[in-house]
Amino acid sequence: MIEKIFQTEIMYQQVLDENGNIDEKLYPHDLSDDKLLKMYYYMTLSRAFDNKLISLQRQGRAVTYAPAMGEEAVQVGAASALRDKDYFVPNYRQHVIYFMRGLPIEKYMLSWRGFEEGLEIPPEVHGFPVVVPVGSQIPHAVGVAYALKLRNDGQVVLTFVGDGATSEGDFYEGMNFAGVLKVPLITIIENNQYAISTPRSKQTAAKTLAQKAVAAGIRAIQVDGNDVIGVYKAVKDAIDTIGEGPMLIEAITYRMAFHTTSDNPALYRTKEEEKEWKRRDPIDRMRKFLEKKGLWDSEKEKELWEKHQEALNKAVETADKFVPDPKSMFNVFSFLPETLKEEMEEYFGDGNEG
Amino acid sequence: MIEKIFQTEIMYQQVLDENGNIDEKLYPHDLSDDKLLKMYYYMTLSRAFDNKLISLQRQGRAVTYAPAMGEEAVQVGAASALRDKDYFVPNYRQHVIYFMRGLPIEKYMLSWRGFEEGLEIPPEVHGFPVVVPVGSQIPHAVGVAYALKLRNDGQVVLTFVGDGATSEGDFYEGMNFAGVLKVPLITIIENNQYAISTPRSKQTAAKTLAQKAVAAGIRAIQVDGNDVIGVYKAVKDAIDTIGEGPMLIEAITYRMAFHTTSDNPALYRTKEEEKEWKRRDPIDRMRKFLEKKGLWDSEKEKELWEKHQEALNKAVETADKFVPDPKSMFNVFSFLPETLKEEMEEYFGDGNEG
Amino acid sequence: MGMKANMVEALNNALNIIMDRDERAVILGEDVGTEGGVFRVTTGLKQKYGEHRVIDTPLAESTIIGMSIGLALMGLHPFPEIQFAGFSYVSFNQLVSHAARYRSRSRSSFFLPMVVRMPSGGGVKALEIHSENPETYYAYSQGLIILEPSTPYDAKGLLISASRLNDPVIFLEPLKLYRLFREEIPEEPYEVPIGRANILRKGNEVTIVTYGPTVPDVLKVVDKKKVDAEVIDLRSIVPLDEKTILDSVKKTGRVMIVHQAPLSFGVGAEIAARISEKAIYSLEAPIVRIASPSIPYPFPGYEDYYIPDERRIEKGLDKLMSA
Amino acid sequence: MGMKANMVEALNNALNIIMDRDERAVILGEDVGTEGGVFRVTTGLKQKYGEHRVIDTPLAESTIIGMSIGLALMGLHPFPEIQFAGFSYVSFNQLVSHAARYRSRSRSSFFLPMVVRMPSGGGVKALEIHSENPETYYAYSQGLIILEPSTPYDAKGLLISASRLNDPVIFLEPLKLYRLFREEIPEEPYEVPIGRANILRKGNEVTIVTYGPTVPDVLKVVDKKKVDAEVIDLRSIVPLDEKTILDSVKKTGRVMIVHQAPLSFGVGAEIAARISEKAIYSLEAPIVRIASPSIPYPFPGYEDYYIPDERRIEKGLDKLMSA
Ligand SMILES: Cc1ncc(C[n+]2csc(CCOP(=O)(O)OP(=O)(O)O)c2C)c(N)n1
Ligand SMILES: Cc1ncc(C[n+]2csc(CCOP(=O)(O)OP(=O)(O)O)c2C)c(N)n1
Ligand SMILES: [Mg+2]
Ligand SMILES: [Mg+2]
Repeated sequence: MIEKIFQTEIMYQQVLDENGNIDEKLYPHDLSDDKLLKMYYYMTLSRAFDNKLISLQRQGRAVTYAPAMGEEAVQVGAASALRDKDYFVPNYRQHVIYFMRGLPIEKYMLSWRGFEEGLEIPPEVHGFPVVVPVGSQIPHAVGVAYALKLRNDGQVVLTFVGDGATSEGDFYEGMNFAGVLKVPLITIIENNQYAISTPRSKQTAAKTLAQKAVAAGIRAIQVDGNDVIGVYKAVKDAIDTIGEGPMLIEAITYRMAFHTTSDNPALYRTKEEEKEWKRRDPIDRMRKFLEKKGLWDSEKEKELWEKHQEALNKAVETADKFVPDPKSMFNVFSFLPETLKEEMEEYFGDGNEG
Repeated sequence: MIEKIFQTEIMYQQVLDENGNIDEKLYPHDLSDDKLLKMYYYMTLSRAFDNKLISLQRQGRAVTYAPAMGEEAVQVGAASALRDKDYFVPNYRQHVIYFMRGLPIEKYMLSWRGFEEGLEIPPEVHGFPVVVPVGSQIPHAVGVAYALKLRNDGQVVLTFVGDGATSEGDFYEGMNFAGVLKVPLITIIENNQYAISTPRSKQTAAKTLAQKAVAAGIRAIQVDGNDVIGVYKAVKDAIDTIGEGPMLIEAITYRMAFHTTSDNPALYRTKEEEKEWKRRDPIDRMRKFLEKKGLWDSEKEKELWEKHQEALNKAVETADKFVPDPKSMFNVFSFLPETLKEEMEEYFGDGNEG
Repeated sequence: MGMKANMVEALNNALNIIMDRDERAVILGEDVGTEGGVFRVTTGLKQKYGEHRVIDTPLAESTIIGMSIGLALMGLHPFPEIQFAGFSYVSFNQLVSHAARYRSRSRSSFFLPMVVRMPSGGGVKALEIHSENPETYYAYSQGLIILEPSTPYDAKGLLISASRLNDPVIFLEPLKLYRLFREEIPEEPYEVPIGRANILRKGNEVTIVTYGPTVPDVLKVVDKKKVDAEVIDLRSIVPLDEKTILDSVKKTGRVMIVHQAPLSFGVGAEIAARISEKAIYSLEAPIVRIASPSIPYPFPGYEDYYIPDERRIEKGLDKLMSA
Repeated sequence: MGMKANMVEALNNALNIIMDRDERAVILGEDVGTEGGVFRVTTGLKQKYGEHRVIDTPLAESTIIGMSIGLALMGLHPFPEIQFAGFSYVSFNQLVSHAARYRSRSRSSFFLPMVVRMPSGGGVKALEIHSENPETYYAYSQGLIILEPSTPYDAKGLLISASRLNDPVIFLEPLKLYRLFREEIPEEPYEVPIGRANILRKGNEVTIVTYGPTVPDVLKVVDKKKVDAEVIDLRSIVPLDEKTILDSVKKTGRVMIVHQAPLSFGVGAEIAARISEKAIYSLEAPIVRIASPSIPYPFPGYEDYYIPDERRIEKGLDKLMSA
């Protein structure tokens, strides 16, 4: 006897195409003009922040930095669907979401200047610190989502993971826990085609990354990640139906810049490929749409970038004033153990800087 | 735009049904009577070995032991499809495969009496030691398979993993590596419905465990794991088509005894459930088939068990003679570092046993 | 009110008190619910507090710890159980890269009240990887509290104290002592201070520092030999009660450190180092460490040759006293 | 024939020699192929030896190590690269439960020739978890060889020696020294002995034991202060060259241990313990350990406050010499 006992499929969705035209049937009509403009605002702020941080890093005024260039639609689209009551668990590349949820730029910026103080995130942001070991944030997100499930207030968690990080055990384990515990977790695979130099094709033989959800028995969809409206819709739909269980969303996008300021993409990818994706820049696409809708023009565009510049310059100015407090490093426990106190006193009592 | 970009399905296969009848269309006609009898021999040997070890453990003459009772069809069926040139990477429950591949019972038995010497496995066995941390053998199996791929001699690796262990990161990671490196690896999920007390339903929301292969983009099938012929066929088919890539086989079976001699199943499952599965005992089923085929009778049955008893008693006798050599514990590196030598000399020079 | 309890019962009692008192407390792990854990420490808790608060998880330690971190970030107080200390290695990254540094990473904006319980050490002839002594791994991680009781009384009191901390705690439960003996303990809640060693015997001739599974063996030797020894049971490995150790060494001039963990890079190394930095002028003899040899924990058949037993402790003491 | 090389170039040269000489050698890891590794240690090797022997793996350290174990079991000689030591925590179970004990588990029927390379330690203002000093974790594991060179010369020689062993080796490459300086090294193969410390300066007044990233700082201080110090560069953390240390301490009577790893439970603890057991009567002053504080490695902005610099080494030395 041989019989089929399981079957599944993965859908691909795009709402806003490369020319700025929308698919009317899929368009989420709850999107006000205001909200659209806000999306564009944050997408461009993200780009401006990247440029600022890259330039600071080049001047030795910031540490190694991981830009989000090209991935603004994934991040802004997804976070735009969140309500204040929801939570987000990032990796290290979703800078703009902190800003969207109220963490001041000058504060967050400190973390990329090398100071933990940049990750003093106020509770109302409903967001957590940057996570460096790839994939390891997913189990945290499961725990956060479980806590929300206990609260039973319809809240969700949005988390992000790279295409490369989907190869780590923690990713699979976390998806599996999410499925069996049925927690309100929405996971976005920010598939920017590379894990440093390693292309998506060397990461897995799976045709899509979305299908990794099948292993966990959870829902999944693949979306055009350069389509901010489509990403918004996918996350919004997931929130609206979260009672059905967690959702995995693969967003197809491209890391337009280097992996970090330490990386040299010329070693592993072609200029042609980069150009091809430049053509699909998510910001251009959204601007075209807004222009067609009569919501945008070159005047506004110019003003917007000036406004971003100004905000960023002010943030840098404030951040420049930050004075590190080496004693704060010893803030490891809820109390200061005797032996650690002694180490600290010896260290600072000896006339060390601090 | 919304379109289907991926679809897949999982098939379930059974060749020998609960009444000992076969599905002619699926029956692998390369199976000689001899081979069938050998399968039955090893299935019963496995059962006899379990009984012996459990009794030794109860007498304090063996350590905690994990019986294979009820899972003989999975193990014997799969290993029967292997050629001498192939390799196997077990977890801790596939005792009989060592015997099938030439490791003497009295030798292997030592490992369950608490001595590493039981895992001195001669190279020609093409098998590796028992692995305790669940799932952690899968990456090893990937490495072994990669080495075979480099040899390019058509060899395969057969590995085993429990239903519970499929929740561990190493399992997913290993499947994913196997897929993208396209190594000749056949993985059997020995789904015996429990991970100690935890039922399959609490392990994952996935409808089948076979579908975990979808995350890695590799082939998969689910089989009746109490059907030794079906398991044989699935592995044989996988070997014959290994050029198409690795294969994941979920074998549905039941752990008829306790998890280990330390476990008490009464805490977490019903007698009714146990009885229901007793009815599907893989050994009974195979015996019925052999009887129908005219290859077996009660006389032969009696002789066989006597033979097993004799072999096991002899093995115990030999194993009883084993004298532990505590100095061998210091066999940690290819050489004996000075400081370790000193530790050892101090230890034994002091008149310690050894 | 008192009750006679072995360590498993004492821990179970403590967990009942904690779960009763604080509804933020959540227990999770492999087989902790329906079965009550493979050692039965969580027996009855799922039945009493429900499957939302006593969670039978899938078999994946990294996510058991990682999920606990997420729970703690949300103000819950998770008590994950790792089935055997050796399986915590699978969750090492979550413990070391996250649990140990979430507070410092965020300058205390976030902190992790969580107690990771795990049976630790050998002595019961368990299978490979089931008898690990992981203390140095977690102590070296800087940012984890490491506790290990040696009696039912301490087990209960330390666990309750741990449940009051806003810090990640590695709570090592010596496998060997789970059911070794019963003693009278109060039924009511009580605390055993964290970071404070327990002087089990007062003495003037020699200091013996130990913790966890070797405590009863040390006491037996000391009592048998009638040596005037000060026996210190660490109870907390981090924070280390350096003062109690140094004060004793300054008084006795001789020190032996005993643990089941292997010699090299064991907890004894750090203790010896601190003495050699801060009390060296008091020492009248070389420091003696009695520990398992610097080799992997062997299979159970060789266990008796591996872990320090009364004989080895006695010989160490003789050597120290005659130096 | 000689060549001027920094440590990265010396390692690359060694890998070329190893890959040339032994076709069982295989390199695997994240970005090691096309890109040549994020630090370029494997530059050119994929192009030269092919993608079957220089494998760009998926991003999963546990399976990079686990797969290497499988390769080694089959007679190959894997050289896995972990991109930064901190990410080896994800592979901890494979290293500790398997790599460290496959030989003892099988009484040498199976053994694992493998060299796990990883950049280690900080000093270059890297992001969080990118500056870990993991040596105690692996040293405590009992069964792993732990090497850490401090010069391009030693890096090449130790790596070639490691490639001759039938044992699992953790090869720590101090990130800070990768490109700090160039020196003349032979182009030909040569070996640096494993388990043998290197006496960098002969001296009679004080012994300074160090390894890896702090070696240049120690030398600078010693040379500047013109103290008659014996400077010992461990090179091997396991096996430890105890004899060289003890001989020196017996001669000088004073010892300072310097490492970048945190103080508590660092390698210095084991060294101090061994001295306090075996050379205590030679000591004329308390042992001094100079190390990072017992806290997690901070973000790069605080790094300079954390790692021991020349000033702290100098102060430690002053304290030791005046005791
Ligand atoms: C566990 C772990 N291993 C290695 C690294 C080093 N590393 C940082 S980012 C990165 C690539 C991640 O790729 P991907 O997941 O696709 O995310 P992306 O950076 O492209 O957004 C690597 C290997 C890490 N941070 N964590
Ligand atoms: C990493 C790890 N965690 C926990 C354990 C303890 N343990 C041993 S077997 C087992 C259950 C395994 O269940 P499953 O994978 O279904 O295999 P089975 O024992 O049923 O054959 C557990 C939890 C272990 N051996 N390894
Ligand atoms: Mg990527
Ligand atoms: Mg099972």
